[in-house]
Amino acid sequence: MTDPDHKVVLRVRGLTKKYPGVTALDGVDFELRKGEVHVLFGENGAGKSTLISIISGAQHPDGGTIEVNGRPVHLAGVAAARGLGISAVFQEFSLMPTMTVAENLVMGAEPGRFGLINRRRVRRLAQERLDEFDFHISPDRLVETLSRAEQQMVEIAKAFRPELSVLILDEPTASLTEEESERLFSLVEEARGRGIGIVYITHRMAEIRRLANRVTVLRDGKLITTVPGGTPDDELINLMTGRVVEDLYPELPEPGTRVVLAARDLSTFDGAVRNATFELRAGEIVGFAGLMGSGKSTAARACFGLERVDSGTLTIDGADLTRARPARVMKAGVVYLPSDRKTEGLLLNRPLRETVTLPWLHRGSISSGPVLRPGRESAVAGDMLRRMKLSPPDPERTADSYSGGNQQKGLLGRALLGDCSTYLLDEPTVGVDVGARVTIYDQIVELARQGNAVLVISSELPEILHLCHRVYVFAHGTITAELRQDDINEQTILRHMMHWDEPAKEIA
Amino acid sequence: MTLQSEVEVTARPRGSVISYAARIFVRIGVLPILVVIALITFSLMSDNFLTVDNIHSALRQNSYIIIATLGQFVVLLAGGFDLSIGAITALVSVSTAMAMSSQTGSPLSAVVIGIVVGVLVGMACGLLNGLGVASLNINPFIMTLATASVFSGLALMLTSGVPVSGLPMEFSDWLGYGSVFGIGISIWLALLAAVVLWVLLTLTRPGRHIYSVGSSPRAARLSGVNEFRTLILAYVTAGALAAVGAVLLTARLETGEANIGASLPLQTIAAAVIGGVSLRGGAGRVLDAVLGAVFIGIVANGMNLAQINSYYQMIVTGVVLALAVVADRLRTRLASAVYAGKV
Amino acid sequence: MTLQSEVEVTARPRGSVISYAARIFVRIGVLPILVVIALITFSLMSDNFLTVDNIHSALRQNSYIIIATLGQFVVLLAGGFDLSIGAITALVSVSTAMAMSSQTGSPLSAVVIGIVVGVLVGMACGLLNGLGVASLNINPFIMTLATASVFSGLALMLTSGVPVSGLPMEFSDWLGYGSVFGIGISIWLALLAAVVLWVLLTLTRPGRHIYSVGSSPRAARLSGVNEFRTLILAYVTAGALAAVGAVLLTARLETGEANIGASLPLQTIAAAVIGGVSLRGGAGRVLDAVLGAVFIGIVANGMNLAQINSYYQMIVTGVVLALAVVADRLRTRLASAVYAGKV
Amino acid sequence: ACGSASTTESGGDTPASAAAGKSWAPAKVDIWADLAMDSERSKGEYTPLDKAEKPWNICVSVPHMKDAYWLGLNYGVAEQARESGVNMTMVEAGGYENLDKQTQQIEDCAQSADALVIGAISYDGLNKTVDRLAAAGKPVIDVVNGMSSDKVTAKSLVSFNDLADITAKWLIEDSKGEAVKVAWFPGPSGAGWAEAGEEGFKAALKDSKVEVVDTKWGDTGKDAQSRLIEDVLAAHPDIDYIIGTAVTAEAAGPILRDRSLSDKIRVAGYYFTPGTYTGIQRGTVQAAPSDSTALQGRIAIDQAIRALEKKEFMKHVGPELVMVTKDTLGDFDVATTLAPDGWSPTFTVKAGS
Ligand SMILES: Nc1ncnc2c1ncn2[C@@H]1O[C@H](COP(=O)(O)OP(=O)(O)OP(=O)(O)O)[C@@H](O)[C@H]1O
Ligand SMILES: Nc1ncnc2c1ncn2[C@@H]1O[C@H](COP(=O)(O)OP(=O)(O)OP(=O)(O)O)[C@@H](O)[C@H]1O
Ligand SMILES: [Mg+2]
Ligand SMILES: [Mg+2]
Repeated sequence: MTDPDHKVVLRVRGLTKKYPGVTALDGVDFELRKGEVHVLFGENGAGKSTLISIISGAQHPDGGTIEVNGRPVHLAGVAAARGLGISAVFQEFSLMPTMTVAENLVMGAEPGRFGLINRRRVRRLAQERLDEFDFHISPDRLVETLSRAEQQMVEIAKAFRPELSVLILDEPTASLTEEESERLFSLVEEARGRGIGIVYITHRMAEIRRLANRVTVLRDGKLITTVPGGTPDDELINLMTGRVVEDLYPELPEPGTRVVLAARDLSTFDGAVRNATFELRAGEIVGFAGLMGSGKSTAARACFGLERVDSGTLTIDGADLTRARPARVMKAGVVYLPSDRKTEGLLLNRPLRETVTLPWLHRGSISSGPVLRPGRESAVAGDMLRRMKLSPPDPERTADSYSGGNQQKGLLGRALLGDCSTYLLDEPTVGVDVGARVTIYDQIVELARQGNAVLVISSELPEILHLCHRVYVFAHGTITAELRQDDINEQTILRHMMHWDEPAKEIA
Repeated sequence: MTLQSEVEVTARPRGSVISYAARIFVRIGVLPILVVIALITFSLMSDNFLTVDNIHSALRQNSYIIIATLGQFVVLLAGGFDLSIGAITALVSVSTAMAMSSQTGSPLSAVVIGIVVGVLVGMACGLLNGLGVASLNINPFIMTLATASVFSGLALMLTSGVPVSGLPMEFSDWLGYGSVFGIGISIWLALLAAVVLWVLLTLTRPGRHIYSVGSSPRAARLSGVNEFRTLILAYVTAGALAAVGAVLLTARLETGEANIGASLPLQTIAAAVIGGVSLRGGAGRVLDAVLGAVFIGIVANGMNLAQINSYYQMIVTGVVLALAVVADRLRTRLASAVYAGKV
Repeated sequence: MTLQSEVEVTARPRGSVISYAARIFVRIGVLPILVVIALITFSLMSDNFLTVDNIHSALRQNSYIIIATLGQFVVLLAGGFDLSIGAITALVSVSTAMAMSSQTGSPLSAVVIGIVVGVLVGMACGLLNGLGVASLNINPFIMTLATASVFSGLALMLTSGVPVSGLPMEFSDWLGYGSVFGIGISIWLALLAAVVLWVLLTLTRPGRHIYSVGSSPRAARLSGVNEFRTLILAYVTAGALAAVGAVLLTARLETGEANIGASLPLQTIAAAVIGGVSLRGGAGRVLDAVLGAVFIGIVANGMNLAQINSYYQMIVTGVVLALAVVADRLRTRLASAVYAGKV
Repeated sequence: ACGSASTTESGGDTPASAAAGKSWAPAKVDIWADLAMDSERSKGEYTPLDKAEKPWNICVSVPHMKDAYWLGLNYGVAEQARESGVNMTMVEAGGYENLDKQTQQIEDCAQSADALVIGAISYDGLNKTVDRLAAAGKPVIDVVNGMSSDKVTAKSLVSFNDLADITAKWLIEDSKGEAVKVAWFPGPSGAGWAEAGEEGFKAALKDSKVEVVDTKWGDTGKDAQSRLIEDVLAAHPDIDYIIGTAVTAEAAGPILRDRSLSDKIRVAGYYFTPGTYTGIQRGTVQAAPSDSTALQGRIAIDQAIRALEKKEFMKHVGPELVMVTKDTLGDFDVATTLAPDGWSPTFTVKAGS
């Protein structure tokens, strides 16, 4: 507070938080100035989310102090923090699934007098908020019908409240594509311009380059250092992991040619995918790119028997598996990694081991007949956890006690355990730190090298660009392009994503 | 983007009578249709069924159940359960009657005092439930099961199981059997309760908070909703509504009874669920809960009038309950077909 | 890493008797402690309580409740509810008795046939529940409430409300009152049921599937778990267990009764929840469910022996129920305190 | 008139005053030759022992204590225990659906009791329990509801069959042999006493001109009975009689008054409660037979003491049924049947207190 230009809005000292078996935060000091974007950087499980959940009043620390505008405060809950102008986008969303988008946007601060809600104003406010983000979604839709990315947008829109002094964003772009991210960045910059202090958590180096004024690095719950925003990537990664990371993306092997999975004119019942024709080949990595809601996930889910198929056919190794149940598709050697780990992946209240081994229980390595072999099971799960570098690598902890990125690593590791021949990976690296990504990309490429068919559905363009032999681009539920080799570049993909041949925006 | 509007475009050409019917069905839900089916079936089975008198009397009989269902509904919305709603009914009935019959003043004042005491007792019971759930964090199923045992015990202790009589005639004549514009007062009261509840739930901030806490307690908390206060509100409202129902029932029976309401907890939950209320909280409409209660009441009344053997009645009730839910599932399916433009 | 050991290091210096006790408490859970408290309290209140005879008879009385609780437990684990468990008990009791008393052959064959019929009926009831929940996708609360009504109706229809007597003496002498190594056969059976269930749930694939479906049905489906088959398994197991309990009860009563088991649904759920089973599915241990049932049984037995006024008994039961859950909350709190190194 | 608050209404005869002392003896009773209900019956009188030799422990088990009927029994057994100087404990199972609970309670109770008085939930369902008690040498007195076991030491009861029978006879007489229509509400289906009532009622009406147009089973909660009555009135607006449980008779009052049918439809219960008592006083109930519930309890306690002391006792007695109507109300001693005003249930009696 000596330097008026660097007025500190938020300062924490000696923050400590312990969970059973884990010290999530260990005496962390942190300060946030007015009008800066302060990035929190660290490996999965470093304690970033824990830190911001304490600052935003969602959790209580076991030790340490919090000051807002120089005054020590006790944050009894989110409402108290909000009263001080602190607002957060949480990594795990805070949306009410059975309520509309509009209601979610205003919840906790509904407009109206004497306890009565002015419903027209709620809708108008919500619409304004959505327009500000250029986000095309009806305020009357129920949140439970939104895709994860759409929910993320709603979550972001919700956090941008009018009277803000501290804005916290925990991996806000994890499920977003370039388009929406870009929009978010300009809003963040605008907010910074207005003197709002912003805590920003991300694993994407490009975003740090783009936004950060300062970067604070955490490791194992401890503060490592705070460095200026211009610090080179290598150095940041070195600070974070304690080692040097070379190339992020490995060399791709030669693609194979044998068709393993083929979809012809596939249309889903809800119309999210229409007349999609695509195929996956052994030894090849295929990418699905597309904007939010373009149907890229739905297409893969339809292959795995998770969506009602209206017309078209799906064959796997020549066998017709249109409308087969997931169990049947799995028997054919296909495995699917869902994009929404919370609702479709994890057995949250069970030990992570059970999530990991669930699809593979019938394997001889885990059971004999219907009888499980607990020792073997633990060993299999533990090996995987160590291979995927989960922290802590204890398969007996419940799944919900892992950090977001570690959960993702666990699920991905589970998919890789299967010895399958076809891998459908929907947003495989959401929330995974840079260091761990290298391992994951290596493993994906290794899968292809061994002759498996791999599908990578990703909102992250670099993944599509560097990891795929062939790319299908989705727009409005249809495939607008199939690109290979040299055609796979940013401009081409973006052009097909936007589907410039069609007046897309006008419908809204 | 905006697939929704796009869908409408594709869907419109298929318009036909069937698709029109399907849309209506999807819009209004399955209950009105079930109610109509029940009305037709039973009027075929018994001449006395579809008479103004009988329908009126069936509604009047069920008005206290409707009101109790509204109470259950609020708690279900908030993601809870109220298994004590029957015991609250008994305890309120007993305390209203005792308060009333101990008054020596004018009948009017006795009636007013009795009602006030009853509603206060109901709210106190609700408060206890709410405190257990919201501040001690006890699972609502267990908490209300526990308080149900306590409240029943209290009601029995207060009366030793002997009905409390000696209520002013006016109480029963007016609240139990009185009419305004030819319609029973208890029906008006049920209507009033439904309207007030609708206003609370859809137009006020605390009401929306009830939905949000039921939908996702965590998300509500992270949105700055005061979970504690909201849960207390829900349970106290339920207690108050149960109390109003209990007062009406007491007026009808002309005695305070510790021995009533045993079937209410499950019956009200069933009514609410048939009305499409989610047991997972956060979803449901007042009107549907009311219709659910009315439907169950009509089926019971109709079977009695059609002189169906009481063993069969049990079987039929079970089957109807299950079918009503299946019908609602069908509606959901149809709904997605309609939205997908397939109908 | 290995943060675990780090915690131990920070915690160890504070080691003391209290912290040691707290750790034990956290480890073994609240129920064993509650059971001990109950044992001590009641043995102070009545000389007859803490005798081998009484404890044995209390266990024997409650063995069918323990077995039914195990059934409820399986369904709860799978994310369901079984409100029909009492009606299944009644229907099985009636059909076992009818099958048995209609046999003219040797008592042994009559008994065997009766038991087989009873268990088959129980499984059929469970199958119906499972089909409704798994294939018609009816909410388990409503489905089993509906079938409860149906099964009760059937049981009454079969008997016209008159108990079925004329069972072979051997049936009752053996299953109802017989002993092996001085311990009642029904206790052995409860033990056997618990062990078999434990093996099923923790050591076999279908058992693991039950946990997974209860924890997250969508995640389970995505992992290739056959949700349909798993739910059917859970409900049929519950039906079979309820049937075993019903057979024991019938042997004890020496008649088939249509009028039993009404309090079982809520009682078994309460027992399971006290035992720490989650009503949201996917979490709970066999031993805890058994202890929950035993605890409730001991409290009832103790209050009877201590000659507590039955109205007070209702109140006490309610309070104990709530306290047991609160105690478990405390344990969770203490657990995090212990791990945070504060105790 | 037993509601704690009803004194304002019922005025005159408060039964409490008559309750004291041993004014009940000798009581007019029916005596059966043996335990069977259809054995030979004779009339007689019952006089209890003066004092027990020892403060025996007697346990009384009843289906529930949720209504005034069983409260009447409670009154009878408690008073008799006090007068005879024995210890009494009462347990209640909480309802007719809890047979299993009753067997548990009896077993718990039997550990300290010398003799048991059982108001059974089920006719057959307690036989095994009784066998075991008999084997342990503990006298078992069957009170009110009846059990089929031949091991019971003695019975103090009348049959609900008989109660329904004399109610039906009253009905035939009251209708003067004309063809009348009656709606009949026996009670909860499956409950032994209600099934017995059904049997007795239908049998007695067999050759009469009375037509039972509707039989409605249902729980004896007043709310449940009210609904049944209203539904029956909707289906059969032309009935002449409503006959059923005491609760039915109580519930009919306000409903008939509301529909101005009080003068057209006559009401009777087939057993007796404070509500029917007030109803008869007010004229909203025309008749209800008393089984002298309190006396049954008194006799049961006395039988238990006699059995324990190896004195002579009647194996099977029951108070003579009394049809109570407006005309006979004056002669009727309500203390034989109901607990007095303000009586609170007594779950334990200590000898000498
Ligand atoms: N509810 C919980 N129970 C137990 N442990 C927890 C819980 N929440 C977090 N942890 C632990 O605290 C540590 C820090 O987690 P946190 O979520 O803050 O990590 P993060 O830095 O946000 O990681 P990510 O990048 O993966 O989101 C992790 O080791 C995690 O396992
Ligand atoms: N239950 C539902 N009700 C209505 N619309 C739905 C539902 N589920 C999905 N959708 C819509 O279907 C469209 C396709 O979704 P999908 O998840 O396939 O898109 P995506 O390209 O993977 O986008 P994202 O980046 O959001 O994952 C989206 O617009 C989504 O909102
Ligand atoms: Mg995080
Ligand atoms: Mg997607």
